[in-house]
Amino acid sequence: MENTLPKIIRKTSPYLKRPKASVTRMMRDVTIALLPVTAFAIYKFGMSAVVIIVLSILSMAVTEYIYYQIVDKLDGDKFKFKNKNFTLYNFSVITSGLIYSLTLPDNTPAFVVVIGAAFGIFFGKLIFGGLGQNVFNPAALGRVFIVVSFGTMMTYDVDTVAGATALGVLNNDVFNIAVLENFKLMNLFTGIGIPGSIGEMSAILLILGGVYLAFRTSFEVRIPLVYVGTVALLAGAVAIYKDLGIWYPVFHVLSGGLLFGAIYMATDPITSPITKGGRIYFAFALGVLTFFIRLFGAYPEGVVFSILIMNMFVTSFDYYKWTNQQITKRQKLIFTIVVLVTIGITIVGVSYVG
Amino acid sequence: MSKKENFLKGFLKENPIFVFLLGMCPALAVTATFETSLGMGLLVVFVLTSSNIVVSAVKKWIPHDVRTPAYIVIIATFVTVVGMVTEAYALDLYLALGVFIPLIVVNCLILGRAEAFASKNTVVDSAIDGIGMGLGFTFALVVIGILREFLATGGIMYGVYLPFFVDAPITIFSLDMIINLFTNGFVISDYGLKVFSLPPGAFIALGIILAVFQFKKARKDRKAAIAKMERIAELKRVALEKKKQAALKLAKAGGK
Amino acid sequence: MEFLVPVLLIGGLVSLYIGSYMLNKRIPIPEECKVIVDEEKCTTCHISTCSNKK
Amino acid sequence: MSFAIFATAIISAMLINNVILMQFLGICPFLGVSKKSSAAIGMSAAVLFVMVIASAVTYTLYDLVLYQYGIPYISTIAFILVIASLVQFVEMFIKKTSKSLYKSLGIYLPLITTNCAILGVSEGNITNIWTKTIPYWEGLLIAVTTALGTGLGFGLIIFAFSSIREKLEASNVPDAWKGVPISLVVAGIMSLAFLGLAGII
Repeated sequence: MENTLPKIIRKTSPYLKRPKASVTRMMRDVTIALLPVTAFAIYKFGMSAVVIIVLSILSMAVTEYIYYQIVDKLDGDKFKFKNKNFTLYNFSVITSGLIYSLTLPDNTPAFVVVIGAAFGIFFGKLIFGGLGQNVFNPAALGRVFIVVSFGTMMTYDVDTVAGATALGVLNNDVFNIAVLENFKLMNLFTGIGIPGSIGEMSAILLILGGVYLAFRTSFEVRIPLVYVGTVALLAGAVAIYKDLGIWYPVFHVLSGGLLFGAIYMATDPITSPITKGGRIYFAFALGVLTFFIRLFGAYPEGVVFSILIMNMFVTSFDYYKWTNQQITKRQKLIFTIVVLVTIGITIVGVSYVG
Repeated sequence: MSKKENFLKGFLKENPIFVFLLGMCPALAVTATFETSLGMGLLVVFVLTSSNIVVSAVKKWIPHDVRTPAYIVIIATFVTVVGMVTEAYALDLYLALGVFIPLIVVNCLILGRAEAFASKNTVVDSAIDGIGMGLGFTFALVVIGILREFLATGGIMYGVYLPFFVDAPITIFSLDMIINLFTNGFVISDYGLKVFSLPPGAFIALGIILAVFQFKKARKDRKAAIAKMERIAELKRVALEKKKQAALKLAKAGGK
Repeated sequence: MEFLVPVLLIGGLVSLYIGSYMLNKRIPIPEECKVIVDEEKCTTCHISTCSNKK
Repeated sequence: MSFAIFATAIISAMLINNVILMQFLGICPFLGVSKKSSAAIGMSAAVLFVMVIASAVTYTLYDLVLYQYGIPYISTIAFILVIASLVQFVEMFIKKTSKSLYKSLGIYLPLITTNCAILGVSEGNITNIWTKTIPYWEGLLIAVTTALGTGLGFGLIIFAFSSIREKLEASNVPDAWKGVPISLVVAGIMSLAFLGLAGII
């Protein structure tokens, strides 16, 4: 029983379908696409952003390097400075580190950054067998780990508006329309004058990077589009039901880490489904979970949590009995019904909450 | 098997949790602190020992066909007794363990020992087996509990749930004591990994411990495999040499 | 005679369990399913009488 | 009594207080029967079925018999006996009636007597629901709904986990972590992710 590997794995797993060379290209593209965001973060937060970014990348890379050196040593190999398994060479670890660091608030203490990075790369990637084999997104895992462990220590810059992020304010009072007056949509769009995680603020730069990735085809456009679209749809339904005006869904889309998560984290080729249909359902579920956590949950932001939750169902989406590149009429019908039911549940939930 | 071996086997060689993976539910659920782990372990020692004694004493009268139902009834009786005693003498522990006290009934360890050992051995041996296995279980729980409590708070407390021997809760060990030799007013528990007191930490902590066990076993197997390979290679070499020499001799003989 | 209630109740439940256990044992497993029973074993608990372990 | 109570009970039992990830019940089948997806589905169907019936029966037994006669202290013995005989009856019934049903679900029934999820949910219903002074029928309905949610949550997680595990079998996990340790870490990460849902209800 131990030796009979299910055949289907070889057919469905993304890492076997994509040639290794394209991983390097893809990872390099993601890093390039993140450069403007990084530059903006450094421009806005100065040294603290630099420290966080450098520390994250360094601690991820060092953890991985030490791990592989130890593994080689235990295997009885001689010490070589250049380790063959080390993924610095194909940008993978830099991408993970950069994405992780950009989701952090600017006042995160250094030791928290290091612990989260080391935990994320070790438990998210190394023990699963390294690049291409991980089930969970290492950046999301590291981020969630420190949110749960050190949630109180990760504060946002206090000089800006009231010291809380837009979603933080919204978490206390879900349907507070006045919040929009404090957080001008223009500011949310450009990222100037609002608090937040260092890389998640400027919507326009994030979208720019996404467009670049889409043109380089290193990227699955459906996931971010469906993800953001779902959140906008549900927020729109709530806005109509509670009469909150047209800007409420736009506000939900622009604030918090939604764009960042949708464009750079959810699209990770290793931890997202491979079929067309699977990707759409995956992104839809992500949107629903994010919106529900934002609206009803205890945490103000749900992007990383929902990415981590959906990562565990990726292999189920790829389950051979229902994987299919074609989307049949029946699937379309079921999907439509599910969307309508979700909107219904949202409205019912909202009517009970407020 | 001598009595001493019988007693000691449960600690490492046949440890119920680390080796046999029995009773994982309590090993994850009640090990948030050192004390709850110890309390749960002691309850299991009691139930396991008494059920082992009773099972081995009445094994003659239990028909072979209905032994599982009979064992379950015996175990459930002792679990009820233990639950009531805990509620009377250590209410905090009773509340902290909650549903996991009645769940001792369905702990695979106890039924497994009753079937595998007590139903075949004498009363004394079964009692020793019960105590040994129970203490092995306790040992495993305490190891997990200490690891989790230490990672979550940086210290080990005693006296919150178990009111015996102490009047008020005391700190058995804490990193504060060491750190405060150098600085003042440092509270390590502010910097603890709170995840380890929550459900995810239970899974991860037990996973780490089991990985250590498996790592050691894998090393041992590997070494044995390498030694075997070397021995085979050596034998092959010797055989080959012999063949060569024989061939050489033959050639020499042929040459002449 | 209050103590009779729990005694009778437990006695009744025990006999119910043993009765159902014996009845269940007497009914054979359908022929085609025997192979699957052997294949789909549970690997964790080490109880020897578990009918999924033969 | 309204719709909201049942919706809350089912979502809370299924996702927020997930039986495996948050309450640690049913870890044995979670680790033992999750190597193949088909086994995971059969097991969770069997658990769901028995769990719903068992919580209805035990709740009724507790409310109408044990409490009325002042003997709630024997609940542990009574519950385990009821569950065990229930499992036997269900298995017997399935054996007699349907071969296909026995193939897909019956072979997991013998594992269920010692499955702590069933007894755990029955005991939990008493401490969580029965203690709220509500009428018998309402309590019974909430207990059954909770059991339904718990069973569905069990199935959801065990299925997702089994497909992850099929993938892990094919990837080169280091020797030290292969098998149970990596499974526990995956479960831990799942549980970490599910913490994000806290407070939705």
